[in-house]
Amino acid sequence: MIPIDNYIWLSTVLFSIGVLGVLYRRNAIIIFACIELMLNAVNLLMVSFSNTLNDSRGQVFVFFIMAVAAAEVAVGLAILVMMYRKTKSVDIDILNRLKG
Amino acid sequence: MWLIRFLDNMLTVALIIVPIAAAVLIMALSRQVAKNIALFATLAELVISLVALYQFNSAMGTQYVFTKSWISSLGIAFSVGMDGISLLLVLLTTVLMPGIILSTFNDNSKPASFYSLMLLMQGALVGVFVAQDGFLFYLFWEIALIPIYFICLNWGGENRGKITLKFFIYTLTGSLLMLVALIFLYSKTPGTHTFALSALYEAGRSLDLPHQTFVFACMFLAFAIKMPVFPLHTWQPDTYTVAPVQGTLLLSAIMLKMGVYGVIRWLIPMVPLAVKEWGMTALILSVIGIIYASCIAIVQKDFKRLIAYSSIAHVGLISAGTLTLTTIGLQGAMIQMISHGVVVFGLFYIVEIVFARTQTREIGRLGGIRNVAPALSTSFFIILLSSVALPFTSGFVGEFLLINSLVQYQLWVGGIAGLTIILGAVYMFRTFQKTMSGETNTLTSQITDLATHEKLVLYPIVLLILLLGVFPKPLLDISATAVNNLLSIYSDLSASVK
Amino acid sequence: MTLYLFYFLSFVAILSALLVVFSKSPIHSILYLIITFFSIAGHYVLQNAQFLAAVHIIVYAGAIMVLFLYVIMLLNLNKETEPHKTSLAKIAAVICAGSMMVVLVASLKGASYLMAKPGGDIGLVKNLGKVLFDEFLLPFELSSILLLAAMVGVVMVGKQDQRTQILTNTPSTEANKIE
Amino acid sequence: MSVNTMILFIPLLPLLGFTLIALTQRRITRGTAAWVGCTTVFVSFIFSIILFVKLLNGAEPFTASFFTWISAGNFKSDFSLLVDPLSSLMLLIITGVGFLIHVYSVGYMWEDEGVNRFFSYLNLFVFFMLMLVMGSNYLLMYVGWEGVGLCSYLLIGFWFKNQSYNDAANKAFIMNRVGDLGLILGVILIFINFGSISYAEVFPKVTEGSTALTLITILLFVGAMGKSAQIPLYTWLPDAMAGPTPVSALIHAATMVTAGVYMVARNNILYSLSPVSMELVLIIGLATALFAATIALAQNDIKKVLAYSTVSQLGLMFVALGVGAYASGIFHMATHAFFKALLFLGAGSVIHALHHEQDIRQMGGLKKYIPVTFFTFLIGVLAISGIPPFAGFFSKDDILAKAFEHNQVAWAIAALASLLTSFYMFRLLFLTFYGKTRASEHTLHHVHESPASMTLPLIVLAVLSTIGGLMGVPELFGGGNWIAKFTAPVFARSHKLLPEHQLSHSTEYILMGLIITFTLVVIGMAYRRYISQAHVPASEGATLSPLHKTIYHKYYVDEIYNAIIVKPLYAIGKLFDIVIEKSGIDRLVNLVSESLNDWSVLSARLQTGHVGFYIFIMVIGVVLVVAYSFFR
Amino acid sequence: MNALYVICGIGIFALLAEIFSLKKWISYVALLGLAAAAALIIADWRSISYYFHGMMYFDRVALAFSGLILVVSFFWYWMSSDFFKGDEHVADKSSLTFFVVAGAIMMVAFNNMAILFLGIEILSISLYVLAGSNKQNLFSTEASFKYFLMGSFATGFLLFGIALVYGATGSFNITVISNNTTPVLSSAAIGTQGIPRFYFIGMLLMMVGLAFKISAVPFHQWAPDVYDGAPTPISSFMLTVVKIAAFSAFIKIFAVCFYRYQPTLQMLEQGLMVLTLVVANVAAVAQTSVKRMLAFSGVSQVGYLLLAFSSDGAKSAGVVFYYLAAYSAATLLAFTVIKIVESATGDSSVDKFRGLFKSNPLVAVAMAIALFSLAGIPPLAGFFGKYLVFTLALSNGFLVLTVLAVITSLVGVYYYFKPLIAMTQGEGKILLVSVSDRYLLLILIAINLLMGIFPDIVRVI
Repeated sequence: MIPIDNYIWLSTVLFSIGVLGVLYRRNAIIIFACIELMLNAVNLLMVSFSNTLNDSRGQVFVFFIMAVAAAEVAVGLAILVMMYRKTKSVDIDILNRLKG
Repeated sequence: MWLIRFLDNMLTVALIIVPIAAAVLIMALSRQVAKNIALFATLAELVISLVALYQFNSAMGTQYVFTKSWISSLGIAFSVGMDGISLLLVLLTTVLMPGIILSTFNDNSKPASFYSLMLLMQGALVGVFVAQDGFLFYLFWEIALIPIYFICLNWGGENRGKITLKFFIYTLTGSLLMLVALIFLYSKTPGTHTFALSALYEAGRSLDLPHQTFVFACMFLAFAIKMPVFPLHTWQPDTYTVAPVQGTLLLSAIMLKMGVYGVIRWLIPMVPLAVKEWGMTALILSVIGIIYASCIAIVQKDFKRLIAYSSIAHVGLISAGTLTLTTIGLQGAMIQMISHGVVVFGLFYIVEIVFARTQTREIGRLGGIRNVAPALSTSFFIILLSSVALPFTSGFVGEFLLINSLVQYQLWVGGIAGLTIILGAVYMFRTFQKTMSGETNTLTSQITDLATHEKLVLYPIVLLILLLGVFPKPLLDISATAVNNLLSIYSDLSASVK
Repeated sequence: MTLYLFYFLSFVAILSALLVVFSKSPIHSILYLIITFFSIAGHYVLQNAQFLAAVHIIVYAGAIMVLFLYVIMLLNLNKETEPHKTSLAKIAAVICAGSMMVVLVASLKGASYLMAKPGGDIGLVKNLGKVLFDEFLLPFELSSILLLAAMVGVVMVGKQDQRTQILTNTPSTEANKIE
Repeated sequence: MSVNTMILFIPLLPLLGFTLIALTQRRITRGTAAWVGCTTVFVSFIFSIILFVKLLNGAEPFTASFFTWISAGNFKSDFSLLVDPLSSLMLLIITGVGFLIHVYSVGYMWEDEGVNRFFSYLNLFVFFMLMLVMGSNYLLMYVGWEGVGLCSYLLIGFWFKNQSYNDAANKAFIMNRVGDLGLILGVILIFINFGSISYAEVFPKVTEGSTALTLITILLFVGAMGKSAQIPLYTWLPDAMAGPTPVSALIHAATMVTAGVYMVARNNILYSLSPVSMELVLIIGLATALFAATIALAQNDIKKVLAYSTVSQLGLMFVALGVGAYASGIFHMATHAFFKALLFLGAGSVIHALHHEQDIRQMGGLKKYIPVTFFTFLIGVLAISGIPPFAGFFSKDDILAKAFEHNQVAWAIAALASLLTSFYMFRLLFLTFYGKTRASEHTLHHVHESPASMTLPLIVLAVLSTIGGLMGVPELFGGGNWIAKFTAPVFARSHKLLPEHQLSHSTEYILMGLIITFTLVVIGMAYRRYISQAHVPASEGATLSPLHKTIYHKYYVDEIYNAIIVKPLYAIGKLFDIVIEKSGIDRLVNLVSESLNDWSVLSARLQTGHVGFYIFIMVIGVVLVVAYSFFR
Repeated sequence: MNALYVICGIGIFALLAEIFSLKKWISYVALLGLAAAAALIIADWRSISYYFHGMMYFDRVALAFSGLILVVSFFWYWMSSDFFKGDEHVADKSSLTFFVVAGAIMMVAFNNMAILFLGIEILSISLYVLAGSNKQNLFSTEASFKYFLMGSFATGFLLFGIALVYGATGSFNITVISNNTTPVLSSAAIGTQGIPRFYFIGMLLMMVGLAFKISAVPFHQWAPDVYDGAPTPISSFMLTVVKIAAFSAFIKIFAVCFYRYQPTLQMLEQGLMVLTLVVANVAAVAQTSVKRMLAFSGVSQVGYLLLAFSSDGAKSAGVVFYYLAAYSAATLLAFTVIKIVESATGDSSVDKFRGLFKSNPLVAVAMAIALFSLAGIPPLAGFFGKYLVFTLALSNGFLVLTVLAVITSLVGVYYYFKPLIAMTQGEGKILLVSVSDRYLLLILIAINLLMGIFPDIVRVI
């Protein structure tokens, strides 16, 4: 049996890597991908808690997260495409007209 | 009989409602009738207040009480009533308001909203003076700020946006701190929290010194800004100068009395320990203000600014006298408030009359008006005499009592405050000389003497000044009981210390 | 044995996750992400969540990642010339994310008291279905609203309006201006 | 008519006169105004006489209360009037001399367009002066005190088109106000220490060692300094000559300026109990008497000479008060009222005749043109110089004798001052009426004697100046010193307190002889200089000896005051206005809003628009929030 | 609960309307539906109950907040009829709007983390799209993009928190969560008393996620940009409805679910509050666009709400409710005016308000009342909101914080008055105000006044 601590750490590390990616990159698509990575870290955590607690609700929750992730990605990519149409770029730092 | 008693109790409410109702009415009507309705409303208000005066029993405390629970969940009631102090200030308001409205009668440019705001202002001012509930007091205090702000903002002079904003924020700073203090007291009221005046008194008195000091600091700041007391006065000359004349009249003649009234009603009886502890500081600030403002007035070149500074000096004296916590000081403050209201009203109005005819307020450019407008200059002179506290004018009674109380407090404080007698004469007489005496010049030779509506405003003022100077006693009697009631806490306090 | 497997999968997951962040080409990033997903699916299996593992593969690797790739292809972004942050920003990013990780890890210790309860069939479709369609019926229904909203949104955003030709005229100059 | 009504009407009538004239001044003729003005004062005069006679017949002082004026807490001030011997005397002087001057003004001011206004002011002045002396408490006295100051202001600046007249008026008012402040503080201290401000209640309470008595009396005396033009507050009085001459006669010679004397006399008991103040009064009086007399020596304006002479004589009165000879002070005040009014009116007549020429260098030899004026003026000069048997001789001699009793040095200084007085008065007389005339042909052509309305008062006053001394003929000459006896009730307590010397008759004779001799010598000197040698004062701009120059410029006191008080006041005002107000407090207040704007720009800059940056901040926030779990 | 059905139903109706070409009817049905939903809430007032195995719980607080959301939505929909009118996406926009409202109600009435999460996501995803719905405008796109990017990033934290809490308590049901964890966590008690530390971390991460939603500093930076860039009606929607939902969710999580830890979290909340008050108010001063200024002001209001909440936890619900109601009323009024000005002049910079008092008195008065209310000047609604907050804070002894809030509200006056001053100066051109807008203005003015003069009518909880 794998101790739950291991999974907590693993998902924390994965989550942090996701955050790192969001901070590190300028490419909006990769940033989305990193956010997906963060969500997956959460999923992993949820599943491992679910397993440890022997409670299937955690896994059910993961379904919802997946649904949401899918919806989010769809909308997000649509927005991204819309933005790309206008700026011909997916660089997040290009859009900084709203400021001050 | 029953009806009369009911109406009696409703008097105070009527005093608040009538102008507000008229204000709403005016908004709905055309601009032509607006000023007439406004005048009518203020006159009606005057009649009501005179009825109140007539039926007032000066031996009793608060009368014409009307209390109705308003926001029960917060312990807020619509509770109003008048004791002598309130009545005097209400009278001041109701007497001066028709004059203010009248002063616009040659001017057809003011829309209905102007009169509406004026009347709202009157309602709020009366409300401040009659409120018997802490929250209600605060509410009216703030509401009074809004119309005057708009009056100044809409019809003011050059650079009005910035100056009025400064004025607004300045006063709001004070009043918000006051709100904090009031809420603080509210949270200390015994039992179910309430804003009732007596409960707040009780709560305030039961606090220990540090907490009382906090309350004192917050509230005094609010009142000091309103009055204004040195060094919180810098909004005032600018605002007075930039405001339209009616705004200046409202501000100087009535509104700054709110500050003094606040000190008398909401500070002195509320936190006696702190007043004893810190009153000295506040008093000395006020006295500094007297000298300071007088000195500045001496070198002012702008007629209106000069009067504004003189007003600071006078109010400094009032505030200092109030803080001596003596009957004489408080009585002096009361009568001086009335007198100052009337006098400063007259002075500012004369400034406006001169300004309207010459388009300048620069003292150096005027002169010789006595030659062409004797009624104007004579009125000015008599009002000026009251301003410099010549006996048998209203200014003397108050100033004498105030200086008296200050001398009782500390001889040297009284002496310094007394310098106002000299300095006041210096700048006022200099002003009279520069503007009224001498030969006429191109600017002033065309001045016409007072028009009818101006006479209707100024002559009663002059009459009032003389009347109050010779027969001040009825007025002093009105507030005597109330003042003694307020100060009784201090005699109790010193008794308990012994 | 499972522990070793765990370590292996973890290693793969972390490595490929790092590669997602650091690889130059977007395509590579996405592909590394798919590897990460697979290794996570492996973890699911280790955790007795077999059905979820399958769904995970289908949804993430099968749908979402394809969508990503599709967009990359569509926008023709498969270049390695994408602008990078200044190295200062990068260092700051690493420090920031690193400190977050440290703080989180440091504060998350102490979970080991959670003793695994006997069982192990919770990951089966049957058990999941019972929970999902009983206790979680409302969220399940509401997630349809979510998907509906997403659908409407995507259609609305994605649709090229007739009128949209365009106040902010030629996009390329616009982009230059923004630069 | 009851006594109370009469008492009320004495001040009320002039007030009514004022109100009547002031309200209708544009509509009534000058004749009506003059008539109203004179009548009201005259009726008051009649009433005053009636009351005086009653008092003379041994009636108790009358007190008439009308209503409570001010009451606040334990402070109470009634509107109540008092007629006792002291005020009764004052009433006679005020209404009597006042009436004469009213009559005189009819002639003097007839041509002036503001004559109605003039009469209204005069009536108002009489009202306030009456309030001053009749008030039965300090506050009413203060009312009159301030009121006469106001009227003085109005009348000095009567010709308001001339700004230098207005300056003089302002100066008079403000300088008076300095004194008034002292007075009011004194009054307040009296209230604080004795619990009342009514004479009747205060005086009995005053005892040896009453607290703050010295302070009170000094403060009161400060008031007197202002009103009675004593050093250091005397400089307004010469300037006050800007007003029409009747005003100078009434206000600045006969009545108002003696208010200080009246006040000190009224409060004699307070002063008697505080030796320090007495000394102060004496010293100030002496200094003023001598100082003003020296200045008068070199003045060339006929009214200025008289003004300084007034200051000097007032100093002499204070000398009397300072040595405790209150009755003598009052006596001199009365005689002074007669002869100084006479002199001023005479001067007015001269000025009138010469079409408002006031410079004695432009006069001379006028006695043949205006004989009545000359003759009455001569009487005035003789009276003021203390030539027996004119009024001034008795009163002045009384004071000198009392001063000698007290302190020989004081006597010497006072005597010197009075000798100087003789000199400059005769100088004035000689330069004006004797010798060759220096006026222009044109002026001379029009010179004429004044109308009867002017000469009549002159004659009456001349008579009074001649015989006025009889009311105080000392025992020495077999007189009963009636005035001292009449006022004795007022000063009774003081007399008991003060050490009673009695000069031997021989000493008194010697002193008297000495003074008379010296006076004659001085007159001789004046005669030699101005008649025999026909010396004429140097014209404007001529070089003068340093001493002469200093005196001519009045010791530069005005300039000194200007430099140490007026200019600094304005400088302080400017300092406050510019440095503290605008660049201090207001700047600070504005700085709050300005710095708010700066901060705002700064924090708005944090809103960079870069979403990467936002996330960055967010992550930092997360780190901090999570780190909080370690420190909670 | 019925209200939720109605709202979802209308959302779907709007979609179907496009297919069956009933577009004209959408707005009427929408207004009717919102009114009906509000009525249903009132009808449910006395029946407090759980729904669907404790997934939703409509207690008084939830009912009141849902009612508020519906009423505000009603007026909002009225106000933004122009936004929907004549647009080819009218059906999409309407349905998305209703999905937002549905999500908001879920956030208000949830009793399970799943509902909370789904509610947030339904709301957010719809808003991402709505924020970008003005496709011609690059600002709108930028707003949408920023909102989406940061929103989904924040969701990650929220979920991480939920996962940790789940791990510690074994449940998503907040009733269970709040009951399960008997011992109060102390700093030393890591794991030893049955409560692992990561439970606390979970709470903190949830707070991060929700702080993002309510836009508390330092998680606020999306807010001004998004409010500014999004189409004006959507901005006002986000400032009112979304804020109400987010804050009531915040209250529910931290005052109901984690109520035992409120004292330990208090400091943190106060830290957020201080930052929010200072940063947002100060930053607002420099704004020249009224819309953006109100965006910052919207952020700053969160500070006052946090002050109330951190002072007294669950008991603050009544105050928060009043505050949000007052704030929404004022904001709607202000945005109605902004919309009118914007449609006439193109943008909402302060200059565009010049001379409004002369040219359009009604509009100007409305704006003045809105600004006064926002600034907290009596007797308007906003004043009572602040008043109640201060009272609550003071009665719990937070003197210094109250004074700070007072000072920042003064800063508020400073910037709120800029448009006010502009309105009184110069000459403005006469704007066209439609009849419906006119009535809306009058009604909103009345509401602002009434709420101020008789605050008791709104103080239902």
